[in-house]
Amino acid sequence: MDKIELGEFIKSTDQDLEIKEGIQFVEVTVPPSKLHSLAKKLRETEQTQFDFLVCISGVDYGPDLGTVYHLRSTKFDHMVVLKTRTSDRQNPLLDSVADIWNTADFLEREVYDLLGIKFANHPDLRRLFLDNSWGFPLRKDYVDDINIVTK
Amino acid sequence: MEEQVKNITADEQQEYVINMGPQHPSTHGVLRLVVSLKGETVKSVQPHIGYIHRGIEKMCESITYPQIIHLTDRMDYLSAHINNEAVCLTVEKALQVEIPDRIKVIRTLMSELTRIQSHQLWWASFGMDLGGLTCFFYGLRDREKILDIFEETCGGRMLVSYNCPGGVMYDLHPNFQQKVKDFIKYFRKILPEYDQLLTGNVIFHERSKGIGKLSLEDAISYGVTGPSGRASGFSCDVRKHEPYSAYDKVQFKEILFTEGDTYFRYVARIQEMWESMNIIEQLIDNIPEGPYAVKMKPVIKLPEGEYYQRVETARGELGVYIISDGNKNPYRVKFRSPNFVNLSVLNHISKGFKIADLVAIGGSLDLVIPDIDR
Amino acid sequence: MLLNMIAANSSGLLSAPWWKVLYDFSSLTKSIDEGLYKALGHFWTVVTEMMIIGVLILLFYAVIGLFLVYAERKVCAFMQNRLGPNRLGPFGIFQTIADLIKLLFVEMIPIKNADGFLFNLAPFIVIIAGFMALAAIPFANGLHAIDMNIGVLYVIAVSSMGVIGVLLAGWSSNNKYSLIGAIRSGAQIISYELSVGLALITIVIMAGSMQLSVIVEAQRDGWFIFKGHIPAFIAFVIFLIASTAETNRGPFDLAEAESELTAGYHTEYSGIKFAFFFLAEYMNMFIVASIAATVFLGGWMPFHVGPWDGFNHVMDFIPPFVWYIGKTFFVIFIMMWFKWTFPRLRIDQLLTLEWKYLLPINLVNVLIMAFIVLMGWHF
Amino acid sequence: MRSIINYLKEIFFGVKSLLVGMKVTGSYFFRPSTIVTQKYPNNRKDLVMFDRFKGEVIMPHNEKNEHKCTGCGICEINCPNGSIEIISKTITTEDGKKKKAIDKHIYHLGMCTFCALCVKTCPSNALAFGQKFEHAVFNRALLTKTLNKPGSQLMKGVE
Repeated sequence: MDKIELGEFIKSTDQDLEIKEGIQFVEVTVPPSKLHSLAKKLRETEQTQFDFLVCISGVDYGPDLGTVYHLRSTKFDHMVVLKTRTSDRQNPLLDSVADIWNTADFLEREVYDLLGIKFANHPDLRRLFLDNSWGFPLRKDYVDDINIVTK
Repeated sequence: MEEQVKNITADEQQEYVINMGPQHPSTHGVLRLVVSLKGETVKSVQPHIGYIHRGIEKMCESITYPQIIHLTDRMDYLSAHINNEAVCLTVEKALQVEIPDRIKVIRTLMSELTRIQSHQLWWASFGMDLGGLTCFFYGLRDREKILDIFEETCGGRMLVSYNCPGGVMYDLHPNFQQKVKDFIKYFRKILPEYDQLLTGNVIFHERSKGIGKLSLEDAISYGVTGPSGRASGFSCDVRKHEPYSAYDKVQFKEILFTEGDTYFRYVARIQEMWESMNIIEQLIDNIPEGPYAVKMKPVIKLPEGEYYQRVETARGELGVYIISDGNKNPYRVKFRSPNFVNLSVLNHISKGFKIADLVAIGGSLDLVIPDIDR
Repeated sequence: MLLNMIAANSSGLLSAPWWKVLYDFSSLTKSIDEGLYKALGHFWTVVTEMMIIGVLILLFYAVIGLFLVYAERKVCAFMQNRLGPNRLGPFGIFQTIADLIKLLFVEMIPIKNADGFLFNLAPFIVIIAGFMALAAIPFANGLHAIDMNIGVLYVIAVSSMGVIGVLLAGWSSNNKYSLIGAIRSGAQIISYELSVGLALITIVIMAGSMQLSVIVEAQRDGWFIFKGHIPAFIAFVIFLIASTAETNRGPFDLAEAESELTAGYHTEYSGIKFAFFFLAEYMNMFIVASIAATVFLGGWMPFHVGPWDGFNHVMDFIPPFVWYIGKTFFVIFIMMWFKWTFPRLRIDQLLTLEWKYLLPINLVNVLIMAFIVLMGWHF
Repeated sequence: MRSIINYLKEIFFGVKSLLVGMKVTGSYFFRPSTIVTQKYPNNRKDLVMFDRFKGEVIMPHNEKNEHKCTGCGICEINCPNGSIEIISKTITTEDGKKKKAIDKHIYHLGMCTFCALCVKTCPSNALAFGQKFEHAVFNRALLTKTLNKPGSQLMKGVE
């Protein structure tokens, strides 16, 4: 399926989704509550079969925190980008997709470590690179006077 | 505290927990594996990483695009050139710069040389993991010849920093073509020796066949790419699926196996060296004339948007995801590093094998720790 | 007393030509023995002789150990396209002496919660096992500390004592890697002991004696490896493999297994105690190589071909000690070649190799050899 | 019977593969001419680095002790690690104009990652890469270098 077809197909499954044709991929913005069900649907539907989760990137959008999922189908060679964001900076909570793709286990731990986004139903959510006492360095409001030197 | 002690089951009490690393000869860096053993059989492996986490993604947010390139060298230092190329391709894609053929061919040649030298070092250290110390020296001896070629053209041996947005830093050195040809001639003669020393060896067969089997479903689900994934039959070669640089102009075959054990991960890499040499031979005589770099603006600003570029490093699929807000610094850079994802499968495939097999499996996944930590 | 015993064994050579007398150490040892006897009496003679032999063996041990470390480094370097040690002295020959001096001055790190007594005892057990085995080896005609009539048995028994030291070292270090290494080593040495013994028995059947000097003497008209047809050759190969395993070397260095267990049982040792383990490894290699040379390749006996008298005469001109050292180093070189070529086995494969391959072949081999000897088919 | 033949076959091919491996190492052992070791400190004299080798950043001076650095500070901006600091001063030229010139071009070798951006972007080609690669010192302060030589001046004709 090419970009337009894919966008229309995803649109047809759920009218509420915000779908944008990006420069490279179809970008689907989902509310956090629908993330897990949409991901499962994309993985299991015959026409899409997104069986390869390429990467999860956590992004600090300023007021919001969000994650970006790059999905790829090894059968059809098409890609889709899922985006979700939450405005709760104190206790951001998203649904884990680790039960759909095993690789999400580590990728979500990385996002949790660097941005502090918690994932519900994650099998083993621990810090990965940093200490428990460390802040969340990829947030834009992260301050570290000792380790970050700015000219 | 007392309750915790009570909760430990009889099975857990018999577990013998050892720390492999951060300083351990077979982890090739500062990877720490907490291994639970029962006798010598591995029960579970928990990787603990972050010993050289430098925050490259955070650093990228405060520097300009040309400056990012020298940081990518230091992620996967064995495929430094391919990492550079990934960032450059992303920037060029965002700016919609048309890249002349000469640059594409130079980049492809350099990438393939990088791939060969990375696999040589992997072969060397994999042999050493299995106890064959001689492999280590043969691998390094041959790698030195490629590093000399790099040094002559790029000025650096390992961390080349040869790419820049819009092309490469310097033109090819006049000796480059001849030296590469000499190397290919030499290495075509030497590579069968690798097979004689290790591939055909009965001890090596015993140590690697059937060890750490990874099925195709698991390979896709865990996102294991590169030669490790292709040994399981996961067709994930970005050079084939989404050709960049000059890969659409050359003929090569994607090495695919179905068994997915340590032996076939090994064979996949050896075969890739042959394929890389084929690619180089197709290109080395037809380097087109032209400029070695496109003139770029002094300050590169990416238009607002999101850009994703995938390239095939020696270890798998590297993804560069740049979110730009129109400034000279990126808003967010994310590197999808192949090693980080490949590491996640270690626990799954090494369960039930011996501790010596864990070393072999870890070696066959070809982990580079700075790329895991970033 | 001791020396006298040796002299008695080789007294049949008195009518031999001059070079044989010259190369025969028995007359020398006999005269020393008699001189001491006259001067000191029985008790003090034995004490003095024991001390002389002890000092000689100690010196020999140190020299051979140092030389073997150097040789190993050079051999592996050449196999790996390197130069090896090349700075200290011509071709770097003083490198190992410098290393030894460094090891002597290295701080000995005390290990917390280690069993101090056993921890300190272990390297000595390993070293003493090597010393004791050295006593029974015939270096040349008459150069023999003690010539027991059960020499082969004694050597097998004593050389396997080193494993106690290894086990103690692994246990007392209070280190998980060391313990795994020690347990591996125990399993390995106990299994391979069997193959070493059976391979030697194959030759004992042929020689009809367990006394090492008699075994050497029996190879006067040809070495056993040639005299014994194929079974002797198979026994030699098995002995090589098994003894490599027994010395924890080469593809069988699971007890140390650098890439798996950092340094195995001697992970926690430093300084001179580490040097003891290090030297003991090379000494054990020397001992098994010299047993292989003595039993299969004729020990100090020159290369003789039955009826060719002229050829045999020429061979006799080369001193027996040179023959012995040459053969030993040939075997050592093969063992080094193994080590620097092959990847390491896994512990279960190691035991499979012993119990599924070496042991059955060995038993059949002993049977064939007995049959050949009974039929008188050997040369 | 077949199992015995297989057993013997296994042994035969196993031993054969081991001998093939030993042939490789053995052949190198008896060919010392293939040795690749360089006796490094002894061959310093004839050890020539490639001309593009990135040893350290230098500022070439001509025989009149003149350099090309105008003190524009582009290298300082482009350096990703802050390993270049430029201290400029104001001088009066012969025709009475006040002009900005370089006082000290400070280069921290210990922080340099040899990305070549300073050399590449310098508008007057004042910087280059030196071939020296033996940078070990006992004091970290020695790694901070002043690239312009004392008393040096801007080369004529370079703006």
